[in-house]
Amino acid sequence: MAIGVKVLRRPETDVSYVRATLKGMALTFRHMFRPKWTMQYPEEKSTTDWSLSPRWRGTHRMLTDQQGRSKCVACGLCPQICPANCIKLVPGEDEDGNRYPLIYEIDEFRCVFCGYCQEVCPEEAIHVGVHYENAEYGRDRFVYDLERLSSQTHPVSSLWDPSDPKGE
Amino acid sequence: MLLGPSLALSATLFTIGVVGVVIRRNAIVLFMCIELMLNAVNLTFVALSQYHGLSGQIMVFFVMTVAAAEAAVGLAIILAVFRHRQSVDLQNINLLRG
Amino acid sequence: MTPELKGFIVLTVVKMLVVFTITLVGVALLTLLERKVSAWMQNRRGPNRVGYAGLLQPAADGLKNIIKEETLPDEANKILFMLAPLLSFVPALMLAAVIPFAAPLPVAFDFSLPVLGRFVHDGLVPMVVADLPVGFLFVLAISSLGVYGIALAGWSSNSKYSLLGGLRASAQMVSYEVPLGLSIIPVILLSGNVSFGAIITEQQTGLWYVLPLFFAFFLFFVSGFAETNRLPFDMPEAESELIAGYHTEYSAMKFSMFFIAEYANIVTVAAMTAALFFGGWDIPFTRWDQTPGLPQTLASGLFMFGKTMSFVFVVMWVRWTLPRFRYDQLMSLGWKFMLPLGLVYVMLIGSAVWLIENMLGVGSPVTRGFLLFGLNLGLGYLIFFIIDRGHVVRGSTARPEAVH
Amino acid sequence: MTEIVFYILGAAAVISGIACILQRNPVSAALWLVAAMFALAGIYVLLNAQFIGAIQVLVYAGAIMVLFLFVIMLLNLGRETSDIRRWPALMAGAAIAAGLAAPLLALRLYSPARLASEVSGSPVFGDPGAVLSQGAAAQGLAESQGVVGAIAGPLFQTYLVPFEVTSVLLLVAAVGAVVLAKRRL
Repeated sequence: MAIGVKVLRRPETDVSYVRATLKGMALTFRHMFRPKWTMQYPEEKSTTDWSLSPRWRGTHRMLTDQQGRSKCVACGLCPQICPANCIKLVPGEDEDGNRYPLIYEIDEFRCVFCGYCQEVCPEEAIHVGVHYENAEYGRDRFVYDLERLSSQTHPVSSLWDPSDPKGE
Repeated sequence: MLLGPSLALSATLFTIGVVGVVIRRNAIVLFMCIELMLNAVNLTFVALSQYHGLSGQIMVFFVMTVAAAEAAVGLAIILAVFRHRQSVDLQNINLLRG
Repeated sequence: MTPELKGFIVLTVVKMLVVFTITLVGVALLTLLERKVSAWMQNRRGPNRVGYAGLLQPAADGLKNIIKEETLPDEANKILFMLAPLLSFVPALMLAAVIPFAAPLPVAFDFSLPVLGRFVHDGLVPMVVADLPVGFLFVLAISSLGVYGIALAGWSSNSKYSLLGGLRASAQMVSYEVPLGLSIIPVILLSGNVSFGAIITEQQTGLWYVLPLFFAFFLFFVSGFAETNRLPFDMPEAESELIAGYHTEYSAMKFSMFFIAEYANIVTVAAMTAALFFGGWDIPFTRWDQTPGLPQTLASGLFMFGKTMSFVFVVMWVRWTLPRFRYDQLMSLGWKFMLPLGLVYVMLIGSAVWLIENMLGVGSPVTRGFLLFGLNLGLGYLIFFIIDRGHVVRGSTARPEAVH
Repeated sequence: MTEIVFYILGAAAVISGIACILQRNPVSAALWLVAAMFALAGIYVLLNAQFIGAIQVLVYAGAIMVLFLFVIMLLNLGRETSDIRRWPALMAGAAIAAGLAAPLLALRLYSPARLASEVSGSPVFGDPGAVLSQGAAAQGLAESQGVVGAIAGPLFQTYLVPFEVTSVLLLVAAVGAVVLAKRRL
């Protein structure tokens, strides 16, 4: 889509500087009494005007099935597609021949939050989350292991708008 | 009131100014030494104006005006010379030599 | 030392303590006020976490600045680099000493201390630290020294941004001192005296000078912006072009010294505007404040504070409204508009005062004030409706001549 | 009291003056000169010339020296080798200093009484107030009209023509400076 740029010729000689200044000052003065937009973050996290988009991509979450086991089948697609190479997956196999992850770790510092892992996952196990409060006291706490990923409870991203999946 | 000491101080400052003009080569510092001499003269005027009426102070007023004019023109000359020579050192400024 | 002299010294010391404490605490609170005002004008709330409504924010900032690391550039001229913040800080505080801040207070005491001896004072105490006979000539002289701090900071840092900031600052402040001085001359013409006390007394009996001398006020206030390096004239800092101009290389307490100096200068300019053009500590529409007494002193001090603070607010309001001038616009505004306006205004007021006194024979300062106010209305129409169009500040599309 | 302050300021002026001519760096020299001018302004105040003191700070320290500083910064001088001349000039300087200072310093013996006797031509040291009445008159004027008013009277009446000539001089200087400093007109 071409961007139309509207070029405005500024008037040069017939414009009054002082009155324009006074108008501007009146405008800023009126703004002093407008309602404030500031969200007082730790106390109020979202308002009706402001909430996270359902397509927001935050820290990951691993979904679990009814028995509380993770849905992951250790297929290896997510470490394969990950552009930041932040997923560490060691697959294991139980006596029935079902694959499951022995180790599943995501280094959230390396992650670029592209959401490819969620998109590529055949079991819809790994998801990026709608979540932004990630503060920790140490760097090592940012390597999320399987247990941590499974115990996250925040909503997961829809990645795209379901009513418009091709983004048109 | 303090006539003698003022005149002596004025003499000292004037001498310092003259010595500065003799021993420095930097044109800007030379101008500053001239300002110092003018200041010394001003001090004489002020000291004597206590006994001879306010004319002395008015003379100081004129001296300051002349000093301001002199500084403006002198510095403009220095700027012009600097553009030619890339230096304000009097050794390198011999444009006027025949 | 006589007991009277000792009494005078005691009073002066008390006044100094009061003035400088108020100034420094006020400056600290002004940094908070500036952030609050900017926030309000941008529909935000501003700092409100430290203390009640953010009142302790300046203390937190100060503490942070004290414990931060002092950086010292390798190639800097060390002595001048250290000296420069002081040189900008001291004149700003010195100015606070000569502005009267309240009605004179009658004080009488007579007491003795063990070692120091007897202290006596009886009579009116002018509420100003130093009641100088040369009045605001002192203010002009000291305010012209503020440029040293900035210019030296720029030069001694040995950084190109600092040097450019310092150069701009010295050119700008020297240029705007001329309209500043010219704007004060009409005030001297009307009051016939240069001391602040006389000027305020004159305004109490007549009109506030803002009416008869509106354009002097205008010139003074605009030049005051330029002298304090505030937006729209903050060319020396110009963070979008020069990083931070003259204080690029400064950190920690030395940096905040520049800030304190800037805010102290704002307070001084605001207080001087109030004193010269808005009657100082005069309480309008009453003669009650002209009889000395403690309540009068307190009330008039409160009024002076209110007037000063409203001008401080205007300074901040302008800062968060107007964009920065381009450098050639700044210089042409100073030399091609404000300087001629100041000269013409001095001549106009001088001839008008002479005409009013000698031809019309009007002696009352109120009538004279209203006559001059009429003159200002005419001049205002000429300036704001005719000359203003494209001549005061060159439009943004008009390019400056190519710099050779 | 006044004397003590005078001698402190005088010493400050002399030290600053010497430092000014010996500093290698032009910026330091300019700053020392500013210090000297400040000391002189203080001395003017002590000598009952408050107006001149204020003007001294305003014009010299506030305008002229800023101009100097501005030019030094503009040319970016100050980080170069010493420009103090070699020994022949130093010797000449010392000789001039000695030759000039000796007669001039004799002025320190001046007192109001001696000045009065020289002005009146009588060999007896009389009462200076009787001969030099103008000084006392000026003091009275300063008290009745204010420090500035006392100077304004003679400046705009007796010295009106020199005053106007000075304004023309300033105009000429301004035009000359612009012509010299501008590369192309």
